[in-house]
Amino acid sequence: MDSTLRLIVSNPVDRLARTIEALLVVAAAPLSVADLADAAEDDPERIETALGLLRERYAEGRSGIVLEHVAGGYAFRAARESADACARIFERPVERGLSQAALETLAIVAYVGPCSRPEIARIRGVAADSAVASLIERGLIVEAGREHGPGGAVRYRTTPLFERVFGLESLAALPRLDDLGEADDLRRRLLDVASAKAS
Amino acid sequence: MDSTLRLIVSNPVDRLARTIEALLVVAAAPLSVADLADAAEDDPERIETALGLLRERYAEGRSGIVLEHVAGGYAFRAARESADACARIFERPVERGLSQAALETLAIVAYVGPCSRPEIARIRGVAADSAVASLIERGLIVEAGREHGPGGAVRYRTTPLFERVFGLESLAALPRLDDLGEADDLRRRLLDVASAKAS
Amino acid sequence: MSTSQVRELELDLDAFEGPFDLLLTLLLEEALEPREIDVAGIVLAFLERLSEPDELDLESCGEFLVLISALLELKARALFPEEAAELDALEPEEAAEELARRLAEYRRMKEAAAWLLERLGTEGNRWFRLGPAPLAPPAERRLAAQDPAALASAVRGLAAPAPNVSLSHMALRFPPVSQFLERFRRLLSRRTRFDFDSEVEGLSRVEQAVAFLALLELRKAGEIALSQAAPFAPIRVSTVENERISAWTARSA
Repeated sequence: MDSTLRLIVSNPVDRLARTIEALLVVAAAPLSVADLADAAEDDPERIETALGLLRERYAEGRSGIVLEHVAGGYAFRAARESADACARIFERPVERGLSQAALETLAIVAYVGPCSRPEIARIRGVAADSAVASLIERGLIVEAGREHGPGGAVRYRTTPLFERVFGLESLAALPRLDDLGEADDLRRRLLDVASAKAS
Repeated sequence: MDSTLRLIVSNPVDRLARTIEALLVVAAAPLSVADLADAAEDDPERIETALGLLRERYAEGRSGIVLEHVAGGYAFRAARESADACARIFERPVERGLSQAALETLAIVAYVGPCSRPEIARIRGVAADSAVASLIERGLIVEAGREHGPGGAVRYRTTPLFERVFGLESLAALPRLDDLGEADDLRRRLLDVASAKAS
Repeated sequence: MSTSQVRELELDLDAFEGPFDLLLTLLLEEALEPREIDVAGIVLAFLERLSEPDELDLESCGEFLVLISALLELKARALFPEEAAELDALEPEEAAEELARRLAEYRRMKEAAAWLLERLGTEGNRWFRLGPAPLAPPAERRLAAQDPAALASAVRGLAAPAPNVSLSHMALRFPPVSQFLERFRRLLSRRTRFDFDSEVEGLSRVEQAVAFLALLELRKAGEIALSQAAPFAPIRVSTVENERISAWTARSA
């Protein structure tokens, strides 16, 4: 270990890696390569190199601190092997007790993109007010402008915390809906019926 | 480093050290030896031994993450050599704009005059708690007495910082809304529109 | 699946077990309360049937949609008896398309919700801190210079009346039942009996369904008698005094 540390001291990339460690250990949320480059006043390529080094050092099974690529950035978290110890003294305020209604609402906001309460209610067939309120309170969704510009219904989008809780690198990492089941086939068949009736 | 890792795997104290690393990276407040012992289900003496190991590993000059013993217990902090980088990430002048929620709330307080949370929520049609909290935190609004005297809802008004950020000499320099009327008229009008939308 | 297969669709509900057409007959005879019928259960049974590898039959799907919407309306009326149904003119094609689209979209979202729940299970052992570290430097938020015009436009937005959003897609629309009530009463003031099937011939399926509901209403009020020679034979409608309820042959399975 000592020989590695001497190497770190003498090598500028390792100095940069230390700066990144420092930034990540105090940050409130995942930091993107651009955030890190701005803060460290270094260029993004060198940041990537240093991150590569850190991902090896802070890997599952090697360290209690794990570096992960999540929510469009990098963040430290606890190793999975320590989950039980964490569960003994910490709370899970965000994901505990999410109702079916809240999960469906969250799925709609995540997949449909910014969308309003009436839109959510239309898809679910029931009012979404309390589900929306609980998701806002948990920090999983936030307001994102209004439909049809000013005066329209408030729209909501998912937050980086949503991606973090669900372990997604970005929203693009959500599975395609037609991979989730036969829903698409059913949809096509129902639409066939509908269009045949319409013609 | 490899020889150290092999040692960690084979040595239970190092396994305990990994658990402590994990706990400290998740903690939002310093953890005492007793907290750590509870979480790791291990005895305080062994916790102390593992902490000794970690203090060496996470020492100033050796790592960007530094283990600090403070009044409440142990916590990770950023290394001093990274103070400038951390300062840059924490005081971000990069905030270019306000969220729709914050902007609307701020506009109501600026144009209508001292105004309470329930009133803002009625006008906007959605809860205003987080928008108000974020504007207070940014120093753009402050408390300004209570509605109907003591016991009423807290009212808020804009601050001199608000005027500076928006480049206004005073509130009188806000763009005129002649067609919508002044403070009290405007307040009534906004509430009317909001209740029409809600019905 | 043929049209008759829709009628023979085997149901296993809390309140009823047997083929779909028996259920309809029992409802018609008022031997069953509409409110006791689990409509979603029927839809599920149909969807299961639909997923069987038979050739898809558009006619039977259409038949099913009409029957199920009539049943839903019946149930809604039973649940909210005093709610006047002020419904606009009917666009059945639009309604069917919208219903299909919404059913499909909702099902996709349910799948997505199930995936999210599963993901919570597998990612639940990833613990991370919410917010900055305990010994992090205090955050100082600074805001760039802002344009006051943004404030004015925000207030204008709030002062603008809501745009008129078309809600026509929000509900499947039916002609009012009262329209058929009046029509049948007029008819029976001139004639003592008529044949329901020939009376509603040429109307759309949903209109036929609503006409059928009107028939049920009149029967419930004791204004008319209904008879039918065999299941799905033409329904004969007559004024009570002129007809003995003769051969009401409910199909017993």
